[in-house]
Amino acid sequence: MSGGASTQPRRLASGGAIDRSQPLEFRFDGRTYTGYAGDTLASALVANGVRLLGRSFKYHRPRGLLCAGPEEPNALVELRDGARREPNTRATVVELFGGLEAASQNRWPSLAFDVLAVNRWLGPVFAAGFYYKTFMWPAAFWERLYEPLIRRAAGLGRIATGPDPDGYEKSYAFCDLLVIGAGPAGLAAALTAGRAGLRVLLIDEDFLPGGRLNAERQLLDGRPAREWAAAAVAELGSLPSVRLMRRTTVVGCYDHGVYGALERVHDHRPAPPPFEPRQRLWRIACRHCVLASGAYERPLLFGDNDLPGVMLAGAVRTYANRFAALAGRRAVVFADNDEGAVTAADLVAAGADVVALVDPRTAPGATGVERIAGVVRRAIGGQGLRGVEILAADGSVRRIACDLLAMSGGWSPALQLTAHHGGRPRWDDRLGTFLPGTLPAGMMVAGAANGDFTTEAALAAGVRAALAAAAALGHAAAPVALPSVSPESVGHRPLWEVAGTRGKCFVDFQHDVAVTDIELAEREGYRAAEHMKRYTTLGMATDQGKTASLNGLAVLAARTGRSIAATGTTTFRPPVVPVAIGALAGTHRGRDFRPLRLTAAHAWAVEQGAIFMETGPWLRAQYFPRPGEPTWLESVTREVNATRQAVGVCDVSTLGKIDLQGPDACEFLERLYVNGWRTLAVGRARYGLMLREDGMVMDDGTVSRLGEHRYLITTTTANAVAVFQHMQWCHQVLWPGLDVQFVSVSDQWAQYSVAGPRARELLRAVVAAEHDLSNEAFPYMAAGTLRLRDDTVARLFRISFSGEHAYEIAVPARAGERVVRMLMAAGAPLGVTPYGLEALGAMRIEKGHVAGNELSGQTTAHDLGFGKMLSTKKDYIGAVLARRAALTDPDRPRLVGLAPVGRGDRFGAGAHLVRRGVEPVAAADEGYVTSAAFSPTLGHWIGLGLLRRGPERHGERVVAFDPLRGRRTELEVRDPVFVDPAGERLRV
Amino acid sequence: MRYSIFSVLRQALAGNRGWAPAWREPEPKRHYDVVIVGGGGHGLATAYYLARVHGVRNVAVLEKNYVGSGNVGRNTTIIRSNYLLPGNIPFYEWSLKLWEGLEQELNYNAMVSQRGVLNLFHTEAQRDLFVRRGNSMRMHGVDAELLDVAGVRRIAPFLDFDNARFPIRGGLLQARGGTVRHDAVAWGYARAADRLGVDVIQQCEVTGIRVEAGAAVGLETTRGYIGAGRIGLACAGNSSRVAALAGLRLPIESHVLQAFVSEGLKPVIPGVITFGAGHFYVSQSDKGGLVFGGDIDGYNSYAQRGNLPTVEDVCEGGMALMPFLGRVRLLRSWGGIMDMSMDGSPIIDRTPVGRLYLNAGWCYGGFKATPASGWCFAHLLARDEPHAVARAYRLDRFAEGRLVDEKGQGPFPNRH
Amino acid sequence: MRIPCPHCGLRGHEEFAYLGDATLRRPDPAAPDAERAFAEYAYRRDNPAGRHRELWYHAQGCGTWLVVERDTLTHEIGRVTEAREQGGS
Amino acid sequence: MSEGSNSVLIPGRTGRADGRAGLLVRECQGLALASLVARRGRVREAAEAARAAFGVALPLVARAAGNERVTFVWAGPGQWLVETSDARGDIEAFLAPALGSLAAICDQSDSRVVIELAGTAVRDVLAKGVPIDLHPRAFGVGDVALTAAHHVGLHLRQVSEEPRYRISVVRSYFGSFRHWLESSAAEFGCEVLAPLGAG
Ligand SMILES: Cc1cc2nc3c(=O)[nH]c(=O)nc-3n(C[C@H](O)[C@H](O)[C@H](O)COP(=O)(O)OP(=O)(O)OC[C@H]3O[C@@H](n4cnc5c(N)ncnc54)[C@H](O)[C@@H]3O)c2cc1C
Ligand SMILES: NC(=O)c1ccc[n+]([C@@H]2O[C@H](COP(=O)([O-])OP(=O)(O)OC[C@H]3O[C@@H](n4cnc5c(N)ncnc54)[C@H](O)[C@@H]3O)[C@@H](O)[C@H]2O)c1
Ligand SMILES: Cc1cc2nc3c(=O)[nH]c(=O)nc-3n(C[C@H](O)[C@H](O)[C@H](O)COP(=O)(O)O)c2cc1C
Ligand SMILES: [Zn+2]
Repeated sequence: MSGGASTQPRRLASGGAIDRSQPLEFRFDGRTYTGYAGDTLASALVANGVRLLGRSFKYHRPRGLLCAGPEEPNALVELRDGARREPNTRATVVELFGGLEAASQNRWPSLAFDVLAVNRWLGPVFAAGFYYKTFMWPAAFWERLYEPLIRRAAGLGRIATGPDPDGYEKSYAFCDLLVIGAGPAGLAAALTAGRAGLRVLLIDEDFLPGGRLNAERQLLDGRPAREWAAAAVAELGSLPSVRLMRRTTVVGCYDHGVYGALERVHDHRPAPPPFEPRQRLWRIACRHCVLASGAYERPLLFGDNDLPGVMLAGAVRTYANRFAALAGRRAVVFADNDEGAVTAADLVAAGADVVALVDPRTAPGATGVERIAGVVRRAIGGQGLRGVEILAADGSVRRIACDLLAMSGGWSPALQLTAHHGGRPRWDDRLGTFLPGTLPAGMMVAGAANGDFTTEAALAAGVRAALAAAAALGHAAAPVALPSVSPESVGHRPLWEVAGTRGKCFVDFQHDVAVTDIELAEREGYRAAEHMKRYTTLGMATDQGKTASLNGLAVLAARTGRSIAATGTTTFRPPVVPVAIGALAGTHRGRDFRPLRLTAAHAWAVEQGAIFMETGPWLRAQYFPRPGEPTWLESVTREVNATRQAVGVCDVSTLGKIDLQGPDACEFLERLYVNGWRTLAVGRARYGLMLREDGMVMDDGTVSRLGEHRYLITTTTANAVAVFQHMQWCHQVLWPGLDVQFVSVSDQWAQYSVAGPRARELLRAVVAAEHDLSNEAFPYMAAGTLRLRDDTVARLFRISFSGEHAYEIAVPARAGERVVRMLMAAGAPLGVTPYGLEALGAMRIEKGHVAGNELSGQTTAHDLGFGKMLSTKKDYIGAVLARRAALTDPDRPRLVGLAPVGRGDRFGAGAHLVRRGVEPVAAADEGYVTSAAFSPTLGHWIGLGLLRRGPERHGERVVAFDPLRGRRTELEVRDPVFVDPAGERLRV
Repeated sequence: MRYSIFSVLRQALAGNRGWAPAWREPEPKRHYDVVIVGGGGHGLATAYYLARVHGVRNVAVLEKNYVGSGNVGRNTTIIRSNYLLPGNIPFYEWSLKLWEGLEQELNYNAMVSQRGVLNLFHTEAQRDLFVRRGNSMRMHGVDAELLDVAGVRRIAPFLDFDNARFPIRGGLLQARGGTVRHDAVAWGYARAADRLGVDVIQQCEVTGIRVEAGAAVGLETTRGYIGAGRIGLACAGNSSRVAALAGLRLPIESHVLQAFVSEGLKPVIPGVITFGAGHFYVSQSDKGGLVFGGDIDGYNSYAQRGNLPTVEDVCEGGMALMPFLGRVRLLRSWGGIMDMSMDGSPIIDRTPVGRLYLNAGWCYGGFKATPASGWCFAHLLARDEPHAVARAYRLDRFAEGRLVDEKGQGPFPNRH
Repeated sequence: MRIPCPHCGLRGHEEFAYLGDATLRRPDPAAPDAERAFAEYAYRRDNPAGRHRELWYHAQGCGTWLVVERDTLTHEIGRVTEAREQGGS
Repeated sequence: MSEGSNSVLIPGRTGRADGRAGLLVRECQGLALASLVARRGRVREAAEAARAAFGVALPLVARAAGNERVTFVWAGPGQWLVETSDARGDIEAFLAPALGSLAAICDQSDSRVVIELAGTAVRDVLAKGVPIDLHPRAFGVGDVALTAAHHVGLHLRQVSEEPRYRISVVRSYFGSFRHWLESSAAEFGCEVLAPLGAG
């Protein structure tokens, strides 16, 4: 039943926060191992005695575990497989589950034998920035040879092969106090605030809250620290206003108390259960925040300090105490601080043979292991540590065989979140590290993250911070009674570098940045901390230099002669740990990327076999193919012909519609539009044109006067939202004195264009009998309210985009589908046809109406032939700037109609216009085709275009030059109105 | 020392001890013929071309922070000349030509990598616009290709063709577009300019512009007063602040744009791809990180950092376009402050203050412009007349209405 | 960012649309130098590094145009008022 | 959205099938809606006029106020969405006598879909898209918010303590909103109940 010592040779017989009753099988590089629930992948590998876990980025050096937490630079694996493959996953944060599959990466053919390991012998060539100095000759070789080679060698893991099968989602959370980190400081803060009734959100990235309390053999109130943590967690669970989130990392601190956090909801399972996401992104808005994120331990810098088997002391303790896994049997401890003794004692307690405790400080204490005043000068081994070379203070050199070196260079607060607003960490000489500097508003820092390196101080700081937050929120709160803590000793004198090392001395393990690289950067003038980072890439790997940055800065400072304080840190940026892009996208992917707007009659259009197209958020029917129509052209031709010869129905519900009321409504229109409104009578509609203040055309549409002080404005589909916002701006910002009220009614009304010579007949059949639709009673540009035969209230507008005798009929949206069916049924004897956007587009081009392609934001009213509409009797938005000479220059490209000289020729929008017989180069460019369509009415292609001095050139022939489509077509320039220029059809 | 494979090998054998600083750290002189404010790509390139092309060597570049600390060191490295308007194409094409010979010219490998820029379109209206643009490019002698869906699939089979909210209908490809290693551009120009005698002065912030009788004569700086025959401002993102020192008010707002890089990955993405229906574009660096970005955050800011909704918006675009990105992790995000000009196009011109010249308003597109911007600004500073390919970038175009508005968005900087 | 809408309370800035400088006043179209004044109005900006009065529209909320005092260096927000209280152009 | 019925939600269970559904959804049918926008400077008069005519004053902050006849839901400064099942087919005419001179009235009965949400997981479901703090300390019965979820604008209010929320969503976006709602509720189970007020 149990995995047993034979399969987990390095598992301790007892202890640890693992569940020995739940053995879990997993695979690494194809081999099967066993671990326990409560393990991480890393701890399970430690327990199984696996030391070699990966290869470094540049030199492909063998690497093992350095850490036990998220700061791990070495042990990156590809987790899972196929579409679920996650490259660059830190083994230290993967919670073990049965069936887990992991593989090492960036090696070929195998982890143990990696061909590119030859790079290590080329080390001096591959020094920092070498690629900036070479690969330049011959020039053509860069893209063909050098770069592909570099790209092949670079990169770490391999991306997944197919769309991510798992789901992600996002959620919002709100609280009075956000506590980040559930170590002693965070737990104390949460208890204090929670008991006071504050809404507390306590977040920890680990699956087991407690922070270092889980990793140390400390006693709190005489009990193992882990038990105190468990009790605190249990109490927090009972407080109604407290919420504890595990497996969640706060990754970014944004403005005004907004924090981003990533919850790994089901990463500890092979796959998420049905209906549940793999991960969830939390967007947290809090009033105060206590950052209690702890600290990262620093490696020491000596030769070949990257060998598998060289580990951080704190990690060694974590593996031993929390996971009951022994990282080595014969250990040397090397530390410049008092944690060395703690580590040695823990290792002894775990049954390891601790052969030496090396400490450059001269004050040896009694720990039962040999203490050497001195330094480890070099680690020795091939694919793993076999021994160390020690330089004692007395100058003697010793080699000691060992399979584990536990090192500690002191601790650096995990202060990233304090710096996301640009606050610079400040150097603390006493602690020999950077501490949080100017904090984001509302944030406090407690515990090791603030340099409180003892549990006692961390607990007290947590309480203090929570009390301060409560006070700021006006809540009464009492300090919680804190446990007594067994003696702690945190003496430290930073060593920074071991002098006289041999072998490569790594600072940034993952990016293979060694002390020599920093020296080179300094030598070449890349002396600013940021230059050094960029030139050497120190701190730019997936771990973002959590263990490397300060060591690098110390080395740089030593070489430049500046202090570390003056050298300063590089900039901290979100996220604190890398975050899956899927989580940041949440459910916004695939068809759910953005919401969809559907018109009321969508289901009807689907039934009619419509082909739909995206127009902004809408789906609109493009055309309605019928059997026997091989391409869209046949369908569209049929739709146009049927409309022009009988009657067609088109869903135009997507137009923006704005109900405008109030005593000053007319005045408001006067100021919004270029043309005048004072003469518009009740029951009439008029075309209107709006400019932006810079004089360019913004939008067009119709305005119908429904009552004395009531108008209905329509906008183009594309600009509906923008025009409404513009009107709000005009009203609230420019002219708050106007007594006008307007609301969007775009969704209230479904609207259908009924167009064609038989349109009136069709309407007659659906409109209640009492309404007179004769030309006299309801002429062109009339607008009115009426009832349909089934009593539906409707609005009827006699307006036309197609150029036909046409109406737009608007009915309440819920009646839309019913009414369109009614129209189709009533129109059947008349030959009614539904038509889509394509036919609509063809007809509007035939009629010379401008639309989206012409309203490009780059055109003026003059350009589009609307010059005469510009009122000179009033002020309106855009009036003044539209008058600028450059905007009214007759030499500008202006609207024309275009027809191919060879009637069978085709041309398309986007073709440029040049004179006949001239070379089609930029200097000859005179404009372009804005829109083109096959005209079923004329039987050939037609288009609209903007042509320099166009209106003066009717009758001239030009060439539409379209090299992208490989076309060159001779066109005749003409009036833009192809069909019914006199507008007779409109008025019958 | 000249950089080459031989010097690299020679130095490797000598323990890399013989390398010299890439540029000097001179003390500022009392007076220069030309002082450039801003040690970004444009400022350094300007100094270099002043020295190299115009023989003006008594030049200083003043940088308030370290060289390359501005946008040149934080952009998404895309170069291209696929513009729409005749005011833009010749300029950006000239830039691309200069990129194509840059490494040999500077003796610095900036990794100019022409792996193509593909702009996807999703509607017919977008296609029409791209066709108009591509044809315009071709008429300027610039390469452009219209791809149908199959053509896009050939280049980027991993895009979402089958389940997209906004299906891909094709793309405009500029094969000569690509990426360049951002930092190397700043460093390469700094080193090359330095070798021609230009003083690159870091940690030197300009705090005042001394104007006498309507003309600028020198600069107050954190390292003392520096006299100048002519002054060129090239302080992207901060142009308004620096120009205000001479009493100028510019047609510019400062906005933040974020960029993102993923963890290092084995190569997957061939060139640059932009999503036409969301705010997302991406390329993969030689180091393996996916470098991507999207829209600006959209409000005035000098804070060099962005906010979470934009991060989400960009990643949503990424996932919509490339659903295999789900498990790729975002490693780092950062922001840069850009001069968003009122028509989305730059300014290279004289100013109303004598002997004070302006290079500004690059929005999110000035990296690709670096060589040509330096070339044209140097020309203007040396000859006091605009260079032919930068003719459209005049300061008075706004008042006159000769705007260079590629997107037709009007004077709303956050919409460009 | 979270913007305190006087009507809706603290809301994420993504609910708002931004329109920049709130101190601009639409010039008199009848003034003799109207074209120059309008060009200034449309195109030139103080663009300060520090305190900025700016217009935000609560598009996804109450539909109010707000004048927000915000520091462009720190993003710190001060007073928020309704634009209509400024009394117009 | 089948012909003949205007039901936009089809009763039944989606998502997780075991146990009680965490989210209960029902459409509110038979309501007439109108937007009411006070004329310039007439907000208080309009509020009083509403009290005189309907027995409920117009709420001047983000709240809803109503009785059996009519509910006024704040919809921005000087604006309300009026909900009633008493309008006899013409809500503009229903409101005009009391308010016509003080406010612009505009029928919106078809512009939105109104639904009610309840169930043990309702807050967790809404938190996945609604950026509003719905904790009882922050948002209670009668409180109103105008906001957006998943890029779809919505008008939300709490109608009872359990809690129950009423949400109106622009009709053309409702399909997307429903899809978002159902997938957000899937982990808890989502039960669409028979519409309220149908008939
Ligand atoms: C996130 C992001 C992505 C981008 N992506 C692209 C892209 O893909 N392609 C593209 O073409 N463009 C891109 N850009 C735009 C491009 O980076 C910039 O337009 C361009 O770099 C600006 O020119 P520069 O290099 O001279 O600017 P900078 O590098 O910003 O140089 C200006 C310098 O002036 C200095 N300065 C400012 N004030 C003073 C003072 N008072 N005294 C002294 N010095 C001062 C600054 O410190 C700075 O170093 C992007 C920009 C950003 C922010
Ligand atoms: N002897 C020393 O020099 C020394 C140095 C440092 C720490 N310590 C010990 O460490 C402890 C410090 O207590 P503490 O509470 O400050 O820290 P801690 O390390 O005990 O706890 C920090 C917790 O924060 C979590 N965390 C970190 N970043 C996070 C993020 N972004 N999002 C979510 N969770 C995050 C971690 O998972 C961890 O559980 C004490 O027990 C102290 O003795 C000792
Ligand atoms: C093209 C490009 C690629 C980058 N790649 C990385 C990277 O691999 N790792 C990393 O940590 N940062 C990377 N960065 C980001 C920089 O570390 C840094 O954030 C950016 O230059 C902005 O500077 P700042 O964060 O110091 O303000 C990259 C930046 C750019 C422009
Ligand atoms: Zn609001």
